[in-house]
Amino acid sequence: MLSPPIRRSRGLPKVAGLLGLALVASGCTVANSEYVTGGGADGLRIVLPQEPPTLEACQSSLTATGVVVRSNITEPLLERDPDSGELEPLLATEWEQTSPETWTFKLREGVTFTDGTPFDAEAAAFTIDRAVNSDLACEVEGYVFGDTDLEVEAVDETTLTVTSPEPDPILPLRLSFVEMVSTKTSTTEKVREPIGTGPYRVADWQAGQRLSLESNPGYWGEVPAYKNVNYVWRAEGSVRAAMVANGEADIATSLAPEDGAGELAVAYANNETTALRMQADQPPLDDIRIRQAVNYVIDRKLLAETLFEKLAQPAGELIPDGIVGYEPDEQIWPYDAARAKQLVDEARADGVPVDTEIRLIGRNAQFPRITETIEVIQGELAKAGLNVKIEMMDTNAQLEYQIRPFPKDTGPYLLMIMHGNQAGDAAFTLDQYMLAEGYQSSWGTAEFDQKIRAAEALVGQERQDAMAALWQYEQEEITQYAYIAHMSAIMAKSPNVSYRPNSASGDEMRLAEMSPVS
Amino acid sequence: MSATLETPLEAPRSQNPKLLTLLLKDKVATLAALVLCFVFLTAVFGPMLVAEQAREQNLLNANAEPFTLDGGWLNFLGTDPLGRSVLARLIVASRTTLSVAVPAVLLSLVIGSLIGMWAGYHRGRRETVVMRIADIILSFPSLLMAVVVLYIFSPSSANLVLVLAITRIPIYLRTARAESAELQSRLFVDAARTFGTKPTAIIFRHVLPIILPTLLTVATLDFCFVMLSESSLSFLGIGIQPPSVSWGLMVAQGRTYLQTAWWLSFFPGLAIVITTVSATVLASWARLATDPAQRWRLTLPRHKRGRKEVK
Amino acid sequence: MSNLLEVNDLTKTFDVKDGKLKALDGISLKLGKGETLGLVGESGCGKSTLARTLLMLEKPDAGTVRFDGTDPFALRGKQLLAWRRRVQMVFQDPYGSLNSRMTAGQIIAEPWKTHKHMYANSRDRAARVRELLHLVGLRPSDADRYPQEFSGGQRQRLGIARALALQPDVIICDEPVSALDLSVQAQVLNLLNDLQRQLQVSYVFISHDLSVVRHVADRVAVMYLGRVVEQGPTEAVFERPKHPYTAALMSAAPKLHQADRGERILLKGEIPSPLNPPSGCRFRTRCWKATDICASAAPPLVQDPESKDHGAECHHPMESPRQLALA
Amino acid sequence: MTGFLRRRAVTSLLPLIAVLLGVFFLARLTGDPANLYLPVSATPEQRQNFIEANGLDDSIWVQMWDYLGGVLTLDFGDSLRTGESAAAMALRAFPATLQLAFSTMLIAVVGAVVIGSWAAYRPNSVADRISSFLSMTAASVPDFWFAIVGVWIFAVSLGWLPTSGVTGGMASWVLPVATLVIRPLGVLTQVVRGAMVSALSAPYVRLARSKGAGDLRVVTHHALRNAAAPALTVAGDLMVGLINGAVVVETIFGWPGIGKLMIDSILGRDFAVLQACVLLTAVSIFVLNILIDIGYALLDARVREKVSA
Repeated sequence: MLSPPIRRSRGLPKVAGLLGLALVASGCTVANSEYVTGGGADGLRIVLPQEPPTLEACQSSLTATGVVVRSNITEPLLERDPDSGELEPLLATEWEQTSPETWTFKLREGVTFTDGTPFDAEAAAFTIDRAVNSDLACEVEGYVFGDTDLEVEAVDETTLTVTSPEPDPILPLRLSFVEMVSTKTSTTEKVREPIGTGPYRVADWQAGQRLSLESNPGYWGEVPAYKNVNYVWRAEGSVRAAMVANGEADIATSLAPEDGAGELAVAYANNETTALRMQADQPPLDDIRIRQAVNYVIDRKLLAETLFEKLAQPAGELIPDGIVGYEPDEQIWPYDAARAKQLVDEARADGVPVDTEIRLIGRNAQFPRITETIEVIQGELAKAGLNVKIEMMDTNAQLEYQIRPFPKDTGPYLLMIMHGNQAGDAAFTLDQYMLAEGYQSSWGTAEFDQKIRAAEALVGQERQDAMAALWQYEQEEITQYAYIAHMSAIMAKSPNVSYRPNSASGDEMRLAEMSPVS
Repeated sequence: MSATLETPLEAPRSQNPKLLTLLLKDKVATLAALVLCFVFLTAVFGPMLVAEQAREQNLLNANAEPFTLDGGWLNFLGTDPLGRSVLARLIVASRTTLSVAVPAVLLSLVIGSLIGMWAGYHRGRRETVVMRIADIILSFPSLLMAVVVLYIFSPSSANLVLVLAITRIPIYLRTARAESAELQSRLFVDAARTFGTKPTAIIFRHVLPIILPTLLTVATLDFCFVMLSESSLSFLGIGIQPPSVSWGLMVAQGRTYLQTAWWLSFFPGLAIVITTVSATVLASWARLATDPAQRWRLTLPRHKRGRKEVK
Repeated sequence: MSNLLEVNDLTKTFDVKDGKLKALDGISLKLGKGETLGLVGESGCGKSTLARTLLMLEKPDAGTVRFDGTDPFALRGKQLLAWRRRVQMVFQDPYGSLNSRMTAGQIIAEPWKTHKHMYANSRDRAARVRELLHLVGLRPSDADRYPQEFSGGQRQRLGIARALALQPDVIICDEPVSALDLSVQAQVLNLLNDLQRQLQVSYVFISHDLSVVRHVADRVAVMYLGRVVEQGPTEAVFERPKHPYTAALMSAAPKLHQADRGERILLKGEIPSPLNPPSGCRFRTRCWKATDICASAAPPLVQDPESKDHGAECHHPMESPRQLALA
Repeated sequence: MTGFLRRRAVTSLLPLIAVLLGVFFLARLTGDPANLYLPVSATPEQRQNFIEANGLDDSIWVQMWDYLGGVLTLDFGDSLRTGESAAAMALRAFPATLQLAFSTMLIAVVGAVVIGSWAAYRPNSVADRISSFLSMTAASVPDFWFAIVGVWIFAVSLGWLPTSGVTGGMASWVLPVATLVIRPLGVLTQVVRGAMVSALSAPYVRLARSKGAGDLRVVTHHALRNAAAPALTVAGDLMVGLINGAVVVETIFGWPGIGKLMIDSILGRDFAVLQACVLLTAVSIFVLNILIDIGYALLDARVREKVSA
């Protein structure tokens, strides 16, 4: 559906000839065989876009790290089912809220880390302390807990209590991000290879080349189907796709529609939502009419159908289906270029400096066709009468604009963001992106903050309804964002592997769910 | 003693018409010159005609196949993922491409050659210092320089020119220095010294004209290199920024579509190839044509040219 | 005849990889107006260095140069430029000394680009170029041609025309005909002689070819390993060489008349390295008359009794032409 | 020779320090890496801790002195990204790049000499024109284009080669080397051809021919040596480019070389690793330049011998 394998073109024979010449010159032709990303019959080969910088478990909120570590090398106390959204027991067998601030966890017995140390309440307390309360500045702390410190206590070998300063209805969900590590792990610095309880352990890491995992012989649960797993990394999407097509890898992640995976491509909704964040404190973006105009010029339907090849859904909120707080009847901003122009003209008539240059900032390779998307938006904004300049940045540069403290004297800018709520609850999104002082929010109102806080304190259906109602309010009263689309991801999968990707696969690819097709 | 014969002496002035006739005798070089003229004219006037069409998006007609007139003649070379005319974009891109490549090459050519000639002519410590500076620039990762310059200043064409020019200066510096060091020991340079000619004047009168053809050959090769570097910067996301468009950017952006829409990167790539091949052909012709000792070769039919010299 | 050029005790040493090379070791010469000084010696004896020093292409370590009473090395700016105009050079290699990218006219006119005052406008210059071409025996229409379109002799004429462009008082000719065919050599030498008569210009004429020197020079200086070992009026030196080295050179030179040929003196060995010249008399290692004293003391200047302007530095000067024949 | 080497080593020291300092300052102009390495929630205190822990709070001059002091004791600092020693990372990546660069250059030089001489031997023959046109074309096509097309043709469609990686034995070298070799081969072929054409018409070669030296002998013994000097210059410059990172090819083929490491550390604001990489490549480029100069001297001596003989 995505693309035919290869189309012979007029340009190709010439190139083929040249390359052939070079080939003959170097005197090697080798029959297609096992070129080894590893493995053999009971091995699985996965190609990622980048090498994990580290496998430190408390950094597994980093996509590149988490996709390898989470639930493969290490495991949390409990995990969220990406389909149902329910929390399911893992290293904890049961849990309950024993007081408004305190949750008590019953831990699984007979589990040991791969270094032989037993997993018990002591170890769980150690891990949570290390990840959340220490000075390590772990990613998981920032992403999941903010600046909240937790009080952890090992009551007995299998009982653990965790107390938060304020009542926290979703504390177990938060704790599902803390991957348990052995008590022998350093508390003063991050480690490169974690010792966990998962179905796999690190066998061999040849930095720059490949990472091999082997199954954990002492694993407490079901033995996974593949004994060995090899990860390699290639930055170029078409090469990743080619590796699966060529039988050098079994699974390739983060592909674009045009990468040429052909029939091997599997698309799946991945929890990510794209949006433009408007720096609403900077003129002319401080005028709501301009922010509305930005919203009017984005033809979300057309983008989803053409540029995103029907793999994305137009969005009216920052979280997708399946997350607590999702509003199923999304209000999609209609495309109305004339209205946008009219709004800009009105603002100009009122003395708003609409001719100020507005920067449209994107991050290179953040999602497939981001440059094209940004070019479309720039073109439409220009037609509406705004002066918009595209700036594509590398990650570090773009993060300076995305995360507080924002750089000073930037002038007005529109920032392309992509948010993936890995946690399953809108609270994470709201705290970061909606609160007036949120780490990734440029602006808000006290009233909106109050509504957010109130919704977050609720539980159950009330929580869902209160949160879902916030999105329309944001669109109408705040208009900090122009939501664009709920995205999908594409992976290429060899027909020899049985695996069904889910919305969490991009962040947590469970090897135990994969098996050979027999 | 005072013979006054009326013979025209303005030899250099009478050379230009001669060059043109020489050029017309060489079909390949003429073709190359025509192609270059065409490219330059396109770069100058093309954008006036099709700037609007190059911007015009039509997502419903994205990645349309080339070689059909169904979408109008502008879509004859297909459309890009935003449904813009590849042909119109090629035309608009020619200006950006040349306005980056030509100044970058000229800047590095002028600066590198001047310093190189100066160092080679004077030799000694000046030469050593200059060569070590060339080493510094050469061993400095141009990519880092690009990232830094484009980070601190915005990635505009001017800054791109700056980065590319700086990284290419050592090439001319080394070439010019080597040749100039050799030339400064020649007898006709000594002769000029005996007239009391100043070093600068000698460099411009005797050194420059002789090494200019070599430098120009290097420059045409570099012209190609600069376009490719610009493309590589785009590959890494720090080149020309859309909605501006250059051939290099088109190739880089189109590469991901090589299997589904080969025309996106093929045509701009072809434009780069044709332009640089033409420049190279013309440069090697000019090298012969401006060298009085070699010019006679151009008056021979092409297939005989080489034979004569090896017999 | 007053001396236009006087050189006293000129010394020039080069730093080379393996030590110090004494290219000039106490050279003293003089040249009168309208006179030709022949400078003879084997290659590597320092002739060219001397020429380059006289043209201020090299700076001497010690010794003085007096040109018309002034030291050119002390000159700066305009005065230096004015001096440059008065001393010109004709090079050995008529190929390398002409820039092959310039036409004959441009080459001849080149000096005026530096000495701008000499001709006010391009028409005057063009006229003067034609004159000069005519003067050296080329056609005015040759101005548009490139050096490689000329024969070797014609090129050397171009070189001479260029040297004449500044109307110099002295032209230093560094082996001006050695690269030419014999028949052409004579033409060029005659041209030089004619020009000297017409223009009263002085020549320093460097050559390893004695017959050529005899043909053009009024006085001759013989160089060996950076030092003038014998000098005097041409006839005196050729008739009665005092230094065994001069005698050996003479015997090696081809003679025009069969009868003039004496026995050839074959010098033994190579020229010693100038890096490490022999002590005492520098010629002693190859001299058949050498005795112990030659190794210990520098040879004295011996005057020719028949010509007081003719002398040689030798412990055992040649007595007479007869002795030459006997040796 | 040893004197020359010593002098070059000494005169190269200052430029190396200049390169090091240049990278040091330039890298720090690309922004504070805190955002990349700290969680979004990082408090001002955590930011301060991070900055202090990495010595980024000192004045840039103090940082510079610390760094230079470290370099003198061969301590290049640790990577922000991986926590490993920066020097170890750079040294691990460098051989991969060197192997790639040397094999590329070897093929390019041999190929260019053969094709260039052959073309120059009969200038403007059909063979000459074809090889000239191909070499010009080859020199002007972007390498990533060749790489991606090559992967699809030779790995996917034909199945002859692995797409990428270094673990496939000899076969995995073919595509990266073939991609890299195209431009140097094209450029060098043109240089060799040009130099050979003029060398073959030089007087002493004509002399050798007139003395009855065989064609092959003339080419190999006389002309080629003379043509070697310009080829050496260009090959040196191309080699510098290869050592300084075949970034694009390394990125596409997942080749764990210094170019990839450099771009990753630039994008990751991993200053210590970047500095180690640059110093390593700079040193090798300086060594390369010295080798080239020695090559010139040798060539020069031989050419002179030939001419005078």
